Amino acid sequence: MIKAQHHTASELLAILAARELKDGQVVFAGVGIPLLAATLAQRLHAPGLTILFEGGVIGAFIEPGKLPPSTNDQRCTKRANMVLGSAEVLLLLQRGYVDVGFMGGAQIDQYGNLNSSFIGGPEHPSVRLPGTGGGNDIASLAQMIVAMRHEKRRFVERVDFVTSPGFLRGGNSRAESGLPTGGMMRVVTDLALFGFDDTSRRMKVMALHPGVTREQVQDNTGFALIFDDDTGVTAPPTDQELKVLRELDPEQLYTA
Amino acid sequence: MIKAQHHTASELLAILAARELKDGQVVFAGVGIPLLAATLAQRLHAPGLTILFEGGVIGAFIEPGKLPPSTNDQRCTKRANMVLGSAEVLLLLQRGYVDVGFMGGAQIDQYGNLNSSFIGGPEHPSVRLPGTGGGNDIASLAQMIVAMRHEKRRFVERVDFVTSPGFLRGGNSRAESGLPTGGMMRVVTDLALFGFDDTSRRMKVMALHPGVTREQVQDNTGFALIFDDDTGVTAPPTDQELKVLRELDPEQLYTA
Amino acid sequence: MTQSYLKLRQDLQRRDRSLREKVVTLEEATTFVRDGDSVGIGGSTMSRTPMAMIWALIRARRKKLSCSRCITSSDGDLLVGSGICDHMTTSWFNQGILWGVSKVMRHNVETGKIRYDEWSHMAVGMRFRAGAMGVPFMPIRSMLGSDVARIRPEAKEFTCPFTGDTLLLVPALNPDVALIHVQRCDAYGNAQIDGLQFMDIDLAMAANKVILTTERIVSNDQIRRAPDQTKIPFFAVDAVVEVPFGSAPHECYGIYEPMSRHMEAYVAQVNGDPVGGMKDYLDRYVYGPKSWTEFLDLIGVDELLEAVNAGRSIYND
Amino acid sequence: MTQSYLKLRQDLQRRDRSLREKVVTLEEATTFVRDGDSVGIGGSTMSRTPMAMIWALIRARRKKLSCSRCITSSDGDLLVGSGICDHMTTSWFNQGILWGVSKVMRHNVETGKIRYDEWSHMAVGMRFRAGAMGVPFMPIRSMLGSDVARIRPEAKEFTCPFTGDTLLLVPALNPDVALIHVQRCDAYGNAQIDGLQFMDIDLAMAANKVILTTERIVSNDQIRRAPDQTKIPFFAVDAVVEVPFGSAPHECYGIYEPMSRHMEAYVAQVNGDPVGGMKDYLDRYVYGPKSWTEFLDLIGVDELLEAVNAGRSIYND
Repeated sequence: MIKAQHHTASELLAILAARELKDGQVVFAGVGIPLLAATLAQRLHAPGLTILFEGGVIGAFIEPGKLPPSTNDQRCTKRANMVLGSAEVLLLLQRGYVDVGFMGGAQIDQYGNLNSSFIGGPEHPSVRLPGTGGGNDIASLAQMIVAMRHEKRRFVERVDFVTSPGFLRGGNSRAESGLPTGGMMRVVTDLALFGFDDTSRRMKVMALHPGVTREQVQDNTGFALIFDDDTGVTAPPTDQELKVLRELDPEQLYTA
Repeated sequence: MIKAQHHTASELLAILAARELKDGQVVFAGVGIPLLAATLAQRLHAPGLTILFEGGVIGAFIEPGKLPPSTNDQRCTKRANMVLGSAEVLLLLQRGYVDVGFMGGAQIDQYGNLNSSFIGGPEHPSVRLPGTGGGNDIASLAQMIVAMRHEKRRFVERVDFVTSPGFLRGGNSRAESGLPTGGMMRVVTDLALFGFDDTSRRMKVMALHPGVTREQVQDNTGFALIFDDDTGVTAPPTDQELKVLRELDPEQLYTA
Repeated sequence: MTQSYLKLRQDLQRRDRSLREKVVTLEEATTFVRDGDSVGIGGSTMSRTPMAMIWALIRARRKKLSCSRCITSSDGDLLVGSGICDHMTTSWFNQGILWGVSKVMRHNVETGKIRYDEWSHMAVGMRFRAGAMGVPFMPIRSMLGSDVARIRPEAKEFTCPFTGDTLLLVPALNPDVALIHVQRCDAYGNAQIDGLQFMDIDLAMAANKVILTTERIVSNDQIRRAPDQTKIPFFAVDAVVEVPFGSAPHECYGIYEPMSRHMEAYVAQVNGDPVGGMKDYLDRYVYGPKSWTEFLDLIGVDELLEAVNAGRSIYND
Repeated sequence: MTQSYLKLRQDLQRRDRSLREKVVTLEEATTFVRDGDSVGIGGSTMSRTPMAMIWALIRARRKKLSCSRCITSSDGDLLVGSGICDHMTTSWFNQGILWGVSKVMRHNVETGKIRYDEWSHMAVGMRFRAGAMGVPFMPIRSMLGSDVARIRPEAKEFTCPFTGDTLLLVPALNPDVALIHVQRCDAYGNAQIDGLQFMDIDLAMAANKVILTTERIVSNDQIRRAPDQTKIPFFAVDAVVEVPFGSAPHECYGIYEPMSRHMEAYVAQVNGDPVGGMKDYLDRYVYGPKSWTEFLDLIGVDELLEAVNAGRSIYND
């Protein structure tokens, strides 16, 4: 297991998620770890990565130490190529201009469905969460990368409420519901890197982080995981990755 | 009859049409006589008239002697309050922001339907005319004023092709076709001023121009006209109206 | 929920759309909103929120407002915490990203005091857009298959007659009144918006009435010099109020960033006690001051200047 | 006529949407258009028409193009008169308002040489908009009851499930390639458009490929200083060509007005003889010159300067 004193779990998440982004891609990034990871990727290996924000921004370059408090603030537009209406930027997803959607999540299930609306279901919620924002639109219309903390209460067999669709009930149920494109591609946690089985669409482990065991991941997950035959091991964060990340977020706004 | 040496038929049309516009209205004006008449009204009795052009213009003030060659040219935007997309300006009609649509026509029938597409019908046209432009949209969605030369071949019982809908087949046929708003309000020609019967929706004579007889109007019309019981007589163009009109169009671009 | 087209057209025909001055005070502007109205709110999250207008409506003790906004922040807390709004239509309702879940939202929704109708962000936008375009719905390709759609029977699944695709038709949203804050406009209501526009243009065109608050009123001559910069036309606007810092403590693009010390103190206070803390906040910052300027005094000049300095920095090279 | 959503998405995924320089010559740009393509044309009537690109496509002797434009002027004459286009989708097809009916249009349509599909102006706009939004149709309230709709079975009457209203659903139009002329853009294709925008933004987002011609290429830095002035994003653009006077003899907002002497001579020539007159015009002005600049020489510096003087006057007080 990666030594905790070297970096926080959020730093690990941000760095491993950043590696999933390729140069030249168009990525629709949510606030927090996604925004940070996309900006990190841009400064490390993907200088031509185009970042879109929900507030209506195409191709911004976030300034180190000036992370925006949401994706709807003026800081998101710094040195952008284009600022446009919020509906317009979301419609880019629908038209197909976006390669990857990238967001966090409160609760995820074995088919990659995300819940950010209700703990306990909509009729008698024990907690009313903020809701979907653009999450449902992004998850409905793009290939998805999700970054989240790995806890058993967050990795559940069936989410209480499908706010942002993954593969719904697995198999072809996503396409049959009217979502013929997109779907969950990767989930990055502080324990492992996940993909989804091509047929059943259930979550599978692609690589474990250094020092993490299969049992440890399974014990922290509320459903039976599939393990790839050739499950790999992720490379730990490099000094360079940590250095740039900490320049971007010196106050640990998103990486505490 | 108004003495021809005093003004051209087009000048008469422009002046009488201008009188139909009221201060404070929002008018969607086509090029030619409508544009000229709306600008004339603005300079005479309706300084607060807001003129919209199809090219995407709200509240312009056309400069004397600089009439635009179409409603899609930059001259239409001179001192405008807003310049916007063409679809957006047409959608203002659909939303209901416009009081009056104002255009010319090649052929009109007893129900106020206009043809600017085909002489001889679409299968084997003897003449292919330019087509609807925004005419169909304006006539479908707003109360209409039409200004045109009064000739028997233009005033026909049934137009060869309904490009811009008037009252279609009369009665409630317009609303029943999915056009519950708008409709023909006034037709201004060089012979008379017309309205439409509230029930049958057939064209009726509201006022004759000075010196014009009922017979003369009927003889120049290809269908039986209704005459109001109290058919009036229009006031001839005033010196002031002619003077301002000629300042606006000194080269007689639209008033030859 | 979708209004009749004839009713919408009649309401619009009755509005005085002539080119006329319509400058009023913040207090006078509150009379344009009636109890029970549906109110569309411009801006998004902590940006260009019409906070001064919301502040004035709370002071005017409006009742049973049904509010809609694409993404709702502490404006939503104040609307429901003050009791003037009992129904929120939005895609996200929280104070911000950084402070966990709003206890004011939770308290009011979980105890059934208010109704919170959740739609996807794009769906909210397409509902305003349908309203702006004068059509009863827009087709979209999101929300399908999710529980967000399942609990919104107001949206209808539909098989496309051209392609056979499954689409969702979302109903038009035409608020009775829209509250929009802009950087500048003229006395007639021709408005310019710098930077992020969010859904404000569609919202303005969809609403049956628009109250504009503006950092600054400029001359109509200035507007006419660059008519392609006008984003909202005068005839869609019913009242214009000049309110410097009209989005405080939120941001106004290019002019000021959020006032973070005030926001943090606010969040600590209301999340500590969503009823008592909110009451104290309203007493001190909303009911207490004699004017919006006095409210700004309570924020303090140092924090305003800091926000202005950060706000202008977006134009630095 | 409505393309499959999966096909549209796949076509778009295959495009290189990275931030890269894409400046080519006018001649190179013609290779982005293939025989048989559907071609969307920006601007309207005599404004911001991509004339240089059309001129180059005629010289490159493309075949069987199916063109669409909101309002078609002498660009349409040249496209059909040269034989490179056999199908025009538009709301209005003429040389302009002042010169009667185009004999070139009449000759080609009335003899069945080309197909002219007429839609209302708003319908053309809503077809591009549906294409831009990634949905298969838009609902509209015009064309209903008219013969324009009767001879367009491609549009479908529809009863609204929310209101019972009769609406017309017009199918999305996603051209294979769009030709758009702008005042300025950067080498990546981030484009600014001054003044009248017409339907160019929807057209750009709807098309599967975009060729931008521009009066001037500016730096990406200049674009980034005012990102809210970018009207077309770089990733929607596939080729950028710098062509001063690229709309001649039509106008380009704020830069030049139409070159009326050239237009009048053109109209007299082709309306006198829509076949022979057109052939002579093409020989002299399209096939004859070695370059676009040589074509501008034939218009003459005096007429260019006059057009520029008038063009700039829109910014006079």
